[in-house]
Amino acid sequence: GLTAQTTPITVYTLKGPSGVGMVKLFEAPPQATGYTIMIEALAQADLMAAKFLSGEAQVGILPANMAAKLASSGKDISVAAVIGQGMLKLISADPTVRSITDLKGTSIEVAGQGATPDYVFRRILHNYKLDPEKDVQLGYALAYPEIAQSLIAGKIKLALLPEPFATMALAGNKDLKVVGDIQAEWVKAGGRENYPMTVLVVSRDLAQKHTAALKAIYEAVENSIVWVTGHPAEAGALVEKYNLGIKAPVATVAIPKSSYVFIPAPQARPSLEALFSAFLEYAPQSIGGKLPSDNFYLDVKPIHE
Amino acid sequence: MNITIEHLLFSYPNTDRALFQDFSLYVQGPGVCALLGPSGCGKTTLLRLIAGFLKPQAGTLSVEGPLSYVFQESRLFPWLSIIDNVSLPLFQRVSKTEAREKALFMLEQVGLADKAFDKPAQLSGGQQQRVSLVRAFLCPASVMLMDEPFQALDVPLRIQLMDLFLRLLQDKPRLVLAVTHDPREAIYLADRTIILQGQPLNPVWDKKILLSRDERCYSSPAHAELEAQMFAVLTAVSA
Amino acid sequence: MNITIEHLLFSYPNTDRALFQDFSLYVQGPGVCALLGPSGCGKTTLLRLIAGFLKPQAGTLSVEGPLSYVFQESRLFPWLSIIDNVSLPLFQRVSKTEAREKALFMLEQVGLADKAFDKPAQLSGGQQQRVSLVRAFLCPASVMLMDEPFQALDVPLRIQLMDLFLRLLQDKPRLVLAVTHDPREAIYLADRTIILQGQPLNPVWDKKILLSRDERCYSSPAHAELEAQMFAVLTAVSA
Amino acid sequence: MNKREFFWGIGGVFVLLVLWELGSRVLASDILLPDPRKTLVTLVGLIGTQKFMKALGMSLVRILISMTIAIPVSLLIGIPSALNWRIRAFMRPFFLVIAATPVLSIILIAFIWFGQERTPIFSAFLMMFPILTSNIMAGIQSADPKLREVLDLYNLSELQRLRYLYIPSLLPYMIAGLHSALSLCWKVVVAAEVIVQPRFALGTGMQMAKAQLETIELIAWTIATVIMAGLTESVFLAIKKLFMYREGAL
Amino acid sequence: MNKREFFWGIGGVFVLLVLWELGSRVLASDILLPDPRKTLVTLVGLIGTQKFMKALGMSLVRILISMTIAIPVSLLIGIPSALNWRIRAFMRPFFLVIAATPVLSIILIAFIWFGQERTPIFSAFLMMFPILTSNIMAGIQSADPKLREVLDLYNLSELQRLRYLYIPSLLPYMIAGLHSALSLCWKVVVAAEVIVQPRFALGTGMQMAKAQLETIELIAWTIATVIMAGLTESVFLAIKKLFMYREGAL
Ligand SMILES: Nc1ncnc2c1ncn2[C@@H]1O[C@H](COP(=O)(O)OP(=O)(O)OP(=O)(O)O)[C@@H](O)[C@H]1O
Ligand SMILES: Nc1ncnc2c1ncn2[C@@H]1O[C@H](COP(=O)(O)OP(=O)(O)OP(=O)(O)O)[C@@H](O)[C@H]1O
Ligand SMILES: [Mg+2]
Ligand SMILES: [Mg+2]
Repeated sequence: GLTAQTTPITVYTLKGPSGVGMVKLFEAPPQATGYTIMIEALAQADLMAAKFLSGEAQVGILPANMAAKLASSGKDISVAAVIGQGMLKLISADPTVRSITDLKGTSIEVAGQGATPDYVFRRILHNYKLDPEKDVQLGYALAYPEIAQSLIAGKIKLALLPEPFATMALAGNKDLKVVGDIQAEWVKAGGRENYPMTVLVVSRDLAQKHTAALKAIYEAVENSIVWVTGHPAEAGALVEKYNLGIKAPVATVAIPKSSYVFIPAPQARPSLEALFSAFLEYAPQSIGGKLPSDNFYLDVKPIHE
Repeated sequence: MNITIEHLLFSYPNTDRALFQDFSLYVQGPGVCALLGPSGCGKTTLLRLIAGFLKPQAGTLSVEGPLSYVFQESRLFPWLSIIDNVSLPLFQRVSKTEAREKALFMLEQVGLADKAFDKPAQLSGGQQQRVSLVRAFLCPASVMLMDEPFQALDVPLRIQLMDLFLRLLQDKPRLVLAVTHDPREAIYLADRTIILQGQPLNPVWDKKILLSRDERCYSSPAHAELEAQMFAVLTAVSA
Repeated sequence: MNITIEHLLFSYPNTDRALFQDFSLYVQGPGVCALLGPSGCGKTTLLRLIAGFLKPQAGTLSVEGPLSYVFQESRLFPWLSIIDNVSLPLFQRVSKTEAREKALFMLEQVGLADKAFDKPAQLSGGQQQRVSLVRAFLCPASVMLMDEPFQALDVPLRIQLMDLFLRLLQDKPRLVLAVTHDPREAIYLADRTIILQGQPLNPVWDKKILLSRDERCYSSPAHAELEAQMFAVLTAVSA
Repeated sequence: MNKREFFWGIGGVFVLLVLWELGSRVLASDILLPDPRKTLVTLVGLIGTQKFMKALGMSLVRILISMTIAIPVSLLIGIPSALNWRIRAFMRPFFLVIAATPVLSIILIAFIWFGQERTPIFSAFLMMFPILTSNIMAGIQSADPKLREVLDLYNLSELQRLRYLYIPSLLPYMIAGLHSALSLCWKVVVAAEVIVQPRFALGTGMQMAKAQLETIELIAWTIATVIMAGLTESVFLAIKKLFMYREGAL
Repeated sequence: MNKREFFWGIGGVFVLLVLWELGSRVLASDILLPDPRKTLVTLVGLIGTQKFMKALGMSLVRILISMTIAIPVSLLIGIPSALNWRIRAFMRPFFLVIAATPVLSIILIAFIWFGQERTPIFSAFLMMFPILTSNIMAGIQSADPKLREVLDLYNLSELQRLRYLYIPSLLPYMIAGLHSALSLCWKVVVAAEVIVQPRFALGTGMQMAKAQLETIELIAWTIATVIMAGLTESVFLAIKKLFMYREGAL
């Protein structure tokens, strides 16, 4: 007999904080006639990059710089929207450190050498005339959970942490204080508003040939993020249920402090370019050596009213 | 079924003097040729050269047909049962069952049928020696090299095995080159006896033994006389 | 300097019949006691029991004083030079230099001084046998166990070594228990000769040999007579 | 393992627990090194959960699969390499690449080719292969040349040489290699599971515990890993004993 | 390594390059697997830089230190364990913990205790120790019981037994263990360097390249690692040959 042929599409998200905004999709996958849309969480951003490169992934989320890098390597992908902004906090156990200027002569743990927080922080330091090679010492030895553990145990004094680890650390040790406001400092240092961290990426092939599916996914992601920010407790429960690597109570507390947004690509372009220019300054090859071209920013008009 | 050695030159690596220098020997089969000589003169080395385990530095060496070899040590495979050790040379030629049947028959002949499924480590020295004898017997070789094949055996058993050996040779003639230290063994078995002297190796005594079976008996006067002769030569060589 | 064995019971694990059953033996030193018997009757096992390598299942066994042992195989350490192999038993007692000096002296006596710094693999079978003899000689033991110590040697060398051995025993009396397959060796060396029968082990012939040195010579009529007697017993035991 | 051995083993475990207790007192922080009692309670609680049992089972399956792949492959490549200097020289660059290439460098390709369920298996293979081949090669080189001469003499085929000389010679080496590979295997599989996070895996559990700063839970997962390694090792030792017994070496 | 071996080795490298080229064509992505020519150009460029040479040197130093620690420690613990069943049973839990504990579980404690520079050494030790001890124990068990009887007979001391029997018996096993440990060591040290990122380290270079998805550079660093592993292995093989020659085994 005849069976209805549907095209399978998998939406890839990430475990950990980046994927929290999309958690509703696990509960209610996007629906589009003619398509079977599934959702899957990957462990790490570079595994996501590999999925895009091999062509297995048509739609997923990536750190902004990785998306730019993939595009510059010749992969036909575009950013559909920014879905997460950086929520870094400078945390100190040293009462003498009260502002960025006090950092001179200290050592600070910054996880992920060569990733967005590293360059954002370098640019802020630069704005205060602090040379990251001489005036301060940036340590990259530990991952976020270990930095938080060490802060709580009092083994390190200063660290730059994203959510939800910042919240966890602060909750674990009452002596820890937040120093300054990294997001505001970023704007002072030449950034545009809060800097984008995570972007929703789609392959141009999908955008052109499967508009209906893309529209469904695009709207589902937007709705999910709106819902998550509005319902931290319910969202937290879902995060734990779908094994995204954060426990419900932690997620519930961290969601309001994190910046889950949904900014369509055209509007997000200036802030993305501001971030990319920081990369161009410190590590041009990590975004492919130049600012992404126009078609890196998906024209969302056909799917977004 | 002949062994021809001409102008052989051989020395072990890193040694100064040649063990073999212009050494020639021709042995015609079938029959038993016994080799005697002082310890360390090069008898084992000669057998190993003939078997092709060592390469001469000069000279020619020709042997026909498949070889079998009774080594000076028993060289059994410690992880194989006695019967497998013994039937090893046959595995290439006949089926395993057939090889095992033949092996069991021969093991019976040397009084080891009850040890067939033991491992070599469970055997006494003389029993191991018998096993390695049987292994060489079983291989249908036309040339047989033997390095003190009857050592570690008591005299009655030794005579019994030599009789068995002679019977087998009658059934299927071969050329046998047997190293031995016991002149009586040589007299009992051999058609020809060579006494060698070392440094470099050369034959000092080379005689056909033309005694009858009865005369070869340990207790016969002809045996005693020949033994005394050989003993004199050996003592001279040894000094 | 005595060996006393009473009511010994022993069988190897996983075997059905006892090798030793109510076996008793008393050997008094100093002097040489030769043990003869068919292959596989349990001679080596007896020595291993005496040396304490095997534990009897019942019965008592007492030996005094330090032991030395010439094993049936030569048991040399393949990675040690000949001189180190030989001086090993002395390392516990004297300085290394002194041990090596003594070793070199003894190696000279058996004609192996030029092989002192070779490895065992570079020696012929008879040379390895001599090395293991020297190792046992060097150990200042009051009881010496020897398992076919002169095998793999040509007859003149064998006599020469037996003479050396007797000389050494005169200098320093010991109790020697020597397994051999050659009645002539027993006659040449021993003060007492025991012929054993197996299954279970028991002595069928136990005689003091009261010949003079000259009468012990291979060519003497007294020797020949005794040999014939022993041969008869051995043949009877073997059958 | 007999009773007396068990007794001494318990002694070892006890000393280990004391050292751990001391360590946790020195560090004086549950988040760095929780004390053993709390951890054991957590472990017992963990064992009851379905998530835990599934993770354990799947990781065990990965270990077993990686063994069933690594053993024949290393025999198939190691034996010819040991027997023939040409093959050995030719294979050397491959051995080096397999042994020395950090998994990290090829994790993307591994992930694409093997997916998240099989990448840990691949990574365990990369660790076991060099251990097994180097032991196989040493084992074959340990074959007694005197016995080799016997085989030469009787013209046995290559296969028969393997059966009668080389395999028995390499067995003790192979067993030593397997012994270390088996214990390390757990570590390596878990490390890869942490990176790619398969659905059910000890490594996934650990990574989750770690990301949530649940050090007690992390150590509980770790102890579970070590206990599993101990169990597989016991099975291995039992098989080895049985085998040795059958071969008459015991 | 003689000339003919070198020739066959080059053959192996060539086939490896061809496979790589094919792989990179199939994947058709410089980020997944860049093609060999571009990578070699990058490698040559990298070699000139000071950063690279320092990283290479420091990683090599870490390898050497971890060897100089692991070899004596595993001998000191492995030999008594092999000789005495009580010690063996007692040490078994320690062996298991060392072999099976994922580095991830203890990375923080290792970092606190050993610091950034020494954590990779510690982690290499955790991998080498089980390989070496299991080979040492197998080696000692391979000692000929007939020779043991000779030593028993002459009442040699424990130290003399070691010198004359056990050490020579375990040597071939130890060499096999060292061979695999040495190649794996590079992988493990680099993996730990990737995590803790010491100032000068091959792993730090790799991590930077990886964070930027600069696969060409990542693979160039990897090749440098493999080449270094090859060089250290060649030195090892040369020492082994010399040693065997002196011992008269060749
Ligand atoms: N490890 C063992 N396990 C089982 N049986 C053994 C073992 N060693 C020896 N035997 C058996 O015990 C018997 C006696 O062996 P032993 O070595 O004592 O004989 P022997 O008198 O020295 O013989 P030979 O003169 O041949 O050396 C033999 O039948 C042998 O098969
Ligand atoms: N692998 C070797 N390397 C160096 N020299 C060796 C080697 N094998 C044997 N020799 C020497 O060669 C000589 C002859 O040895 P061979 O084994 O042929 O003697 P043989 O006549 O069989 O003595 P025996 O009757 O004692 O067995 C001996 O002096 C021995 O030391
Ligand atoms: Mg010889
Ligand atoms: Mg015996």
